[in-house]
Amino acid sequence: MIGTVQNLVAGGLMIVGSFFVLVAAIGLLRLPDLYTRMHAASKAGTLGSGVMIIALAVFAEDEATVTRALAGVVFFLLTAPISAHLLAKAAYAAGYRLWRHSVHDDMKDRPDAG
Amino acid sequence: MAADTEKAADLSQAMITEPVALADWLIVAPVAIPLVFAAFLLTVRHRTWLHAGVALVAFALTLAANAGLLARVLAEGPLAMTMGRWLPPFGISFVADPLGVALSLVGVLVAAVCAVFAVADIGTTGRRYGFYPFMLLMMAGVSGAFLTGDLFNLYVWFEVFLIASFGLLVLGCEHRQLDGALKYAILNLVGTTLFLTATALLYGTFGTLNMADVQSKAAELRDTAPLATLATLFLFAFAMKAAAFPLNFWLPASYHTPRIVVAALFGGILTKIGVYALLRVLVMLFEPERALLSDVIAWVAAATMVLGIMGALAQSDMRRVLGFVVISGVGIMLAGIALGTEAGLAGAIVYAVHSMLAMTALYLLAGVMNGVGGSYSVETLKGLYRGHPLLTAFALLLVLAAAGLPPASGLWPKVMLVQASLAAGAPWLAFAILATGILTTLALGRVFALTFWRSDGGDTAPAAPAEAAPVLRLGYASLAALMLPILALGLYPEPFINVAEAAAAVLVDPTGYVGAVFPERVQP
Amino acid sequence: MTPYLVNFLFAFVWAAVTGSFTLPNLAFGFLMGVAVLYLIREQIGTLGYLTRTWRLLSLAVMFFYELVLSSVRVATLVLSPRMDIKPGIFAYPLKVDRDFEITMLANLITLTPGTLSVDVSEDRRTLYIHAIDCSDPESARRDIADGFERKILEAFR
Amino acid sequence: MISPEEFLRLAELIALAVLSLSFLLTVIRVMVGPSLPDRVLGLDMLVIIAIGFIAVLGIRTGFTLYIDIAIALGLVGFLATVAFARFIMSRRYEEEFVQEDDEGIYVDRGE
Amino acid sequence: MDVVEGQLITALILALPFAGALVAPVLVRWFGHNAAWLLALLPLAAFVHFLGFLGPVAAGETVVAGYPWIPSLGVDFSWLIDGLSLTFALLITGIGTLIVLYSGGYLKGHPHQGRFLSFMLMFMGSMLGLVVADSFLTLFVFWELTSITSFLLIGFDHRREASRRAALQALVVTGLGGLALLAGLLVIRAATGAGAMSELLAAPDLLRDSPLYLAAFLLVLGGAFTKSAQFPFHFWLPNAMEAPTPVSAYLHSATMVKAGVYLVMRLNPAMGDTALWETVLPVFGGTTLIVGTLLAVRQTDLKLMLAYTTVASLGLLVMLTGFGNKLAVAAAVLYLVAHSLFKGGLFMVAGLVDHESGTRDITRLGGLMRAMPITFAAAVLGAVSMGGLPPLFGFLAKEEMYAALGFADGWSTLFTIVAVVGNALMFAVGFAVALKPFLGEKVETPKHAHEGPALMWLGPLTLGLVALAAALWSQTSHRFVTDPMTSAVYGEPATVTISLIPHVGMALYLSIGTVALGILAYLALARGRAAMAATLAAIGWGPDRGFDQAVGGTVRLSYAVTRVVQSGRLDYYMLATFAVFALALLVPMLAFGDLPTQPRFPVIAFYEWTIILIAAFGLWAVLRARNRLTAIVSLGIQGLALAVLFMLLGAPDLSFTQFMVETLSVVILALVMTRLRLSPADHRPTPEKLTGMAVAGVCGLALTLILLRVTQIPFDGELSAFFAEHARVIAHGRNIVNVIIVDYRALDTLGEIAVVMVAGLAILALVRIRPRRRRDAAAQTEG
Amino acid sequence: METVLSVLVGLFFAAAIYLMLSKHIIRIMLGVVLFGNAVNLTLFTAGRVVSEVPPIIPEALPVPPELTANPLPQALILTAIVIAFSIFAFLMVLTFRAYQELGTDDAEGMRVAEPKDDAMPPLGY
Amino acid sequence: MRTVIFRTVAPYLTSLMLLFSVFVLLRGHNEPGGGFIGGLIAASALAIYGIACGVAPVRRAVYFHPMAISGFGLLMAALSGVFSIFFQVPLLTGLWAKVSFLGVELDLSTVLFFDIGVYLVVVGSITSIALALEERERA
Ligand code: NA
Ligand code: NA
Repeated sequence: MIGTVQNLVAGGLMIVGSFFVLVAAIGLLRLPDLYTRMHAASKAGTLGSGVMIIALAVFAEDEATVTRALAGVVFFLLTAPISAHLLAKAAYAAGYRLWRHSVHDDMKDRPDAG
Repeated sequence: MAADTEKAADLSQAMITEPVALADWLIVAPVAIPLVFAAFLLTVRHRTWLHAGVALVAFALTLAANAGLLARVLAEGPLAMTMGRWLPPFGISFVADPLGVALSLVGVLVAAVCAVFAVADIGTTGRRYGFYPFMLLMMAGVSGAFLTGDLFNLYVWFEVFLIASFGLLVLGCEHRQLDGALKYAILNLVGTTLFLTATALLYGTFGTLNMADVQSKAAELRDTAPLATLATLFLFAFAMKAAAFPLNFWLPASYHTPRIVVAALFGGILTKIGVYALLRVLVMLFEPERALLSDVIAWVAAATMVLGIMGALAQSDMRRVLGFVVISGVGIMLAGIALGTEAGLAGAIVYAVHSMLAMTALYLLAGVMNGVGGSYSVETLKGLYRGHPLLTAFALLLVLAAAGLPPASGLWPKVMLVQASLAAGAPWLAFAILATGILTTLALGRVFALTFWRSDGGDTAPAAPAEAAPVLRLGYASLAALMLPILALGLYPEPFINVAEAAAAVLVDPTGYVGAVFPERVQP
Repeated sequence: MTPYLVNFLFAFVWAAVTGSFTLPNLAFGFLMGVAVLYLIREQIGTLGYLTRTWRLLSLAVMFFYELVLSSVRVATLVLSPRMDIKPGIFAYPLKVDRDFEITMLANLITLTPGTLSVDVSEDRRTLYIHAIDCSDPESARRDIADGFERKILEAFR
Repeated sequence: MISPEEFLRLAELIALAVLSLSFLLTVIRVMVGPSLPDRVLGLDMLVIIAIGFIAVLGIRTGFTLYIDIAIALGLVGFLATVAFARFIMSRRYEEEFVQEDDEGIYVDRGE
Repeated sequence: MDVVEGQLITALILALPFAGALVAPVLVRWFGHNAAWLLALLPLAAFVHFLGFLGPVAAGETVVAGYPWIPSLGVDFSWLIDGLSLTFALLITGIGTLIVLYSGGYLKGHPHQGRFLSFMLMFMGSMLGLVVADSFLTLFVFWELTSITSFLLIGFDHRREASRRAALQALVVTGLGGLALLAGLLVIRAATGAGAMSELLAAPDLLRDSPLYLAAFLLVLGGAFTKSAQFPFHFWLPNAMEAPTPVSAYLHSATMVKAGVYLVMRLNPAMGDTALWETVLPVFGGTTLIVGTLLAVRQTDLKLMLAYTTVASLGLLVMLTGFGNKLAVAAAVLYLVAHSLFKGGLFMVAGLVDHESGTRDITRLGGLMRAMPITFAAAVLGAVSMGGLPPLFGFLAKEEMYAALGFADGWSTLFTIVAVVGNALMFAVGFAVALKPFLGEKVETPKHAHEGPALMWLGPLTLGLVALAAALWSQTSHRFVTDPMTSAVYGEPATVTISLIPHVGMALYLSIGTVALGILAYLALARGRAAMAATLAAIGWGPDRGFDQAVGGTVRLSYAVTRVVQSGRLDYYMLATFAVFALALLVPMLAFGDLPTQPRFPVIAFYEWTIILIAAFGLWAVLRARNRLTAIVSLGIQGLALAVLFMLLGAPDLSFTQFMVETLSVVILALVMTRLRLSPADHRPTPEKLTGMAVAGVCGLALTLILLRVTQIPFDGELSAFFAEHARVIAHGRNIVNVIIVDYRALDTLGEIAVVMVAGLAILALVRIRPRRRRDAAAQTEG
Repeated sequence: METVLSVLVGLFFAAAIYLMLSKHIIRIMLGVVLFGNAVNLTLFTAGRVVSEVPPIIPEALPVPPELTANPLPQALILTAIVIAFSIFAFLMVLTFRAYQELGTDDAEGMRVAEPKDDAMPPLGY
Repeated sequence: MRTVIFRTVAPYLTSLMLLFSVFVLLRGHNEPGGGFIGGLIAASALAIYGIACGVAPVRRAVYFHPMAISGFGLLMAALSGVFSIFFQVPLLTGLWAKVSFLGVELDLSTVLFFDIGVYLVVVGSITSIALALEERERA
């Protein structure tokens, strides 16, 4: 009985997770510039992989795996925004201009721009 | 879970149950001692004053272990130790046979001499950045390569001494060093990687990596497996290690760039490992395939020796001259492998011993010459005879050794190889060996005449520069230490030849080798 | 933080006493610790850490909700045949001033709908945020100030 | 109606198919670029997809211990991105960036 | 080989000169030039020892004895003492004694006299060893040692370039011959199974009948002709006159140059008596005789005049030995002994003149007779013997020679004429050397000449007197020296009967003719010299210049070849390496039929295809990357794909590691490149790219094929089955891969971490150590 | 599977070798990485792909219940990967230092140890 | 790198990763992991720390020179192999002992020490490389 529920939940989570990953991949391909693409990768992507890890946790029998899966998810949530931030900061500093249809750029004339 | 009784039964199925005598540890001592000492030195890296002493103790112990091992092997035949008690071929076996142990012994001797020389040549910076650990680990790798009975393990030891040699090569970071090291590193990487590729294919074919196992299984696989191609691959990989033409580019590109003591170490030892591997793998494991390839090997040998010595003739930097002389010697050893007869192999082995001793001594000689003359260039060095008669005597003996003239070490292996070539119906190979000898006489004789004899205009003995004093003192000591075996091999080669013949006998008929690893397989 | 430590100590004592260091047993020990510490709350001061834990939990819940929401939004955006977006970077004046809080805020912003922390100014007073829809920066600033930033201030002050 | 086990198998296959597709799409981004940060982002995304892949494989083979690999992958993926960010930051306005400017992405601020 | 062990005394005697060489510098430091008196005792002792063999040898005995040296090569330190080697041994030790004394006087006060005497004694030991050696290889060793010691002696005055050149030239030429000799001796061994002269001579026909005879013949003569300065290898000998005169007297007239003759004589019983032998030897010998004498005429330097006549005499010896009949052999033997005595003496005289007057130029010498009467006497004795006049030993030689050649047929007539002309010219040159400096007007010389020290005139005078005595008591000298030696050379017992009482006959007429011709030549010597000079100038080239050209050419060729082969460019090295690799794989696969059979189309899951596809994409991405940064990022694709692939195929550990390592590689690439300014992507010309593609493509294809081939044979999974069976039960680990790493094959891992550690250390060294040049520059700017 | 992997191995080798044949050291380094991977894949393939089950014994059993993937090549590859990585790291830093000191990173410029204008040795004695 | 966000998180990330690395090391004998991977993770952790906060804090944190740690690791691995000399068994034979600690049965073995040696070597060397490179960057 428990096995049945586990299977169903795990399967569902897998499909949902992979869907989000696909969305992120499509976004990565379709969105116009680095910064917008980052939105796709750091949100949909992180969620997608996180969900799939949870799927694995659901499927797993022992609690150690579950704990580790949760720890892993937390870890992803901790690192994903930082890498996005670092990459965006670096790209901006390196002179990566916003998409030409962008509407606003407060950073252009920041006082400490280097 | 398996019951305890089952476990007990399993143990004898999986493991060697006889206890290992302390004396058997001699088999791994040449690897274990330098490894442990190197690791220890690294933990006290900043206490550079300790390094030389500790390293010398390590070398002394290793030398003693090697000597003891050789004595045992000569008395009892090949010995084996399989690591972790696992039955061979499941654990990694070390097999000490006369070939491996003899080369290991000479290698360590040469390295020990270099370690002594280095006391004067390598300063605090060099020590802090690992000169002695590099050297010890290189020797651990070299001895491991000589002693291991497992092909993949051989690869690992190749890499160990290779990376250690990288470290030694760049120590100092001079421009030439960096350039030379880059070429050396990349080309050698290609060599070892292709060796690994060959090993992978061998594993795919045999399902084993143990050399004795491969040896016993080769006969039945010969019809179904692509052993000829496999053997060619090994030939390629090891020829590259040995710096055989046309795979020798890395050697002249780099050997003249590092500190001279490093060059001496390399010139003495490294190429010989390639030769050793050819002997071990091509001759012992794939004899029929070697026979198929013998013409190719012979041509490679001839080209290597002649083009090598021609390269030496074309140089004016002594270190570069010596680099090419090393290559030329490789060609001569390959001739023995091409012949494949017991006599030819024994000749190649004695030549390897000679080459290890003489090439190291020649490089060290160049170092001392630089110490007193301030240059490595044949164009500018002159008049060394005037102030340094003993050095001149060493130099002359070494020139004779390299040229294969009496009373030094080069003569007998050359005689053996010429004789073996004639006996095997390859007179042209004998001709190539002899022609190389005369070209070597010309090349090194010219260097000798120019550097020692040519007048520098002075009359009285010149005072050596003060900073050269320790280099000189240790240089003379190191040269003298090498001169003893060089002269011994020249004047009384019998013991050397006996060992080489014993070594060649194992290669030609590896029953003893296989029996050391698998006693049950050779029961009558 | 001392009560936390005591609590963990209790958990280990529990595990040692029961002779089992398994995770459930430790967790059970922790809960037992909460219970016994609750009994002596007057001697050791307030049990503020429990409140804070609760607030943190609520921050986390809010965050997960926003994360899912943002992912769905990205999905719809990405999968829509015509992408009609007005991206841009706006500056956000920070109220929080501790490194730890700034970091947390920035990370939460990154993980939530349509916004991405690009940089913090040298003086740590301004956060630069890239938004997929930057047509109205003012309302975006308001959303952050009333949402995550307030929650963070509640949880950690 | 399919059994939960069959559903799980099916879900696995679907997930693998979707992930495979994502993989390919992301590879295109890495290859197309156009700029270094774009490629790095693509690589980061590849790591994310690989994590998903591993999770599915863990379920498929029953070896849930694969989860540790997924975690480690997250760790090192992060490291790679950090390194690249650091690299991009320290190499502003250099020729390779200007070179890539065929789509008008970069301003020529240096000159 | 059975060696009679024993005769320790002979062994010690053979070692005696080497011992002397060791102590010579010390003795000279202690006693100055008088050390020569002490050192001369060594060769004297040896001489006396060998005198003891005269009786037994004359009685027909051959002494073969010695000790095993290198049994595994069949080499003994053994000696063969018969008439031939005994005569040589006596000449070497006897003249050696005198030469040591002479050297004491000649180099009196020279700072390196000890060194010189040491070299001389070393040479003496080598030469002695050479002539008595029985084992082929022992003979060869001593042969080479004579070349080496001669190198040292010629280069004794090493500060002059001419000396260095001459020394090296001699070493190379005689070394070349030595190697030919080695090959020749080994061929003889292969042909006959004999490893020693005594064995070969015991069955002399084996070699003559062997198919290897020609090879052995050419190789042995290569050795003999170079050593004995036969045309066209004669050029090194006159150049060797750069050496101090004692060397010229000893090595380059009396002993070393005769080694080749010795060899020819020694092998005559086994190799002679063939058409080849009896054609080649006389032709080369005769040519050398004529060329040598003609060139001698050209010279004005006393030593050079003597040197060229030595060349001529050596030619004469070879000619006679090869002529084939017993009388010719006897003549050769007589002439050899005579020549050693008179030429050694004349050289010493030339040295004395040089030593006393400061010049050796015959045109600047004259009237020294009054000042140097003893020297003059010695010179006359030498010249008389050289000119073949009675009552000296040279006369006997010449008579025997003419008796042997005669006019039997065209062939012998030819060589009779050659001998007459040669002898006449030698007569002229010999007397020119002996008379011109002493007779006539006193000419002003650089040094004021007076009689030399006893140490120096003792030698030439003694040699002259010995030559006189040997001729006067010719019965005795024949019995003890000439007969045994002739027997040894001829291979059959022989008796020489010639004495100072001439038989009236053809030989006497030829002798008289020779003397008459010689006197004419002596009188016309100045004109002849001019004519020869003009002729040589017209020819303009000789083997001596040829040697320089050969050396220079070899160096130039080597230089050119090496520049091509070792071009200094990494890309070229790599291309060559991989091209060879492609061949090394493909050729044997095709040649030995190691190709795979046609594989079936693989059935694998779609996601596996995807990953493989992505790996391939990754490769393509790296290759097509327009700049290196793109390439580095693209590198991540294949790494990741490979990691996932390993995961799919049941290798989680591998996948784990691959992920980590691949990422760290990319990190290192990125970290390291932060400061590099990179030029835009690879711009190779298209042909180079195509070559690269071809080589890479062939390598890839070949590896695919061989891997397919290997995987098509059934696999032996014994190892892995064992690992799986015992991993948990015995090694207490459930992860079999890890158990292999830390237990079954822990040694690999030990090596592996050693590599990791060394890499870390080496990188530290690379990063931290600054090159000295830059540090120096920095220090300078700071200071 | 072995067939596909064999082809992939060929592609890896070809790509690696092509890269290593270029003049720029960085490209050579990329080739080195691919080269290592190619060999690892060779080793893996040579050990045959018999099963996709990882060679890990379940907690409850003394031996693997079914055929697992061949563990030995995996262990060997692990060793090889580590070694290749160490050497690669060294090479990379060496390249960097060579570039710093020599000011170039292509084969044509790196001619310090074997200079182009190498003179012939003296022909005299 | 000059960014508050990263610098704030990095130390925590580092300690988390170090913890994880030890975990991976210890369970390597039974499940994927082991000394090498553990060591790489630990080195990555220190590298992240170094990139975020500078080299000096890392050097202070690890106290010993990384190469000394590496050397110690090799020494430990080698000695755990040589240890078997006392038991009349060949080099690198796994020797096991059950040790009771706080009522917990611990399997101590030379194999474990060997793996810890591997871990230390990798941590030491890779950290040394990363720090050396990073230091040059900042110099
Ligand atoms: Na490698
Ligand atoms: Na390993």
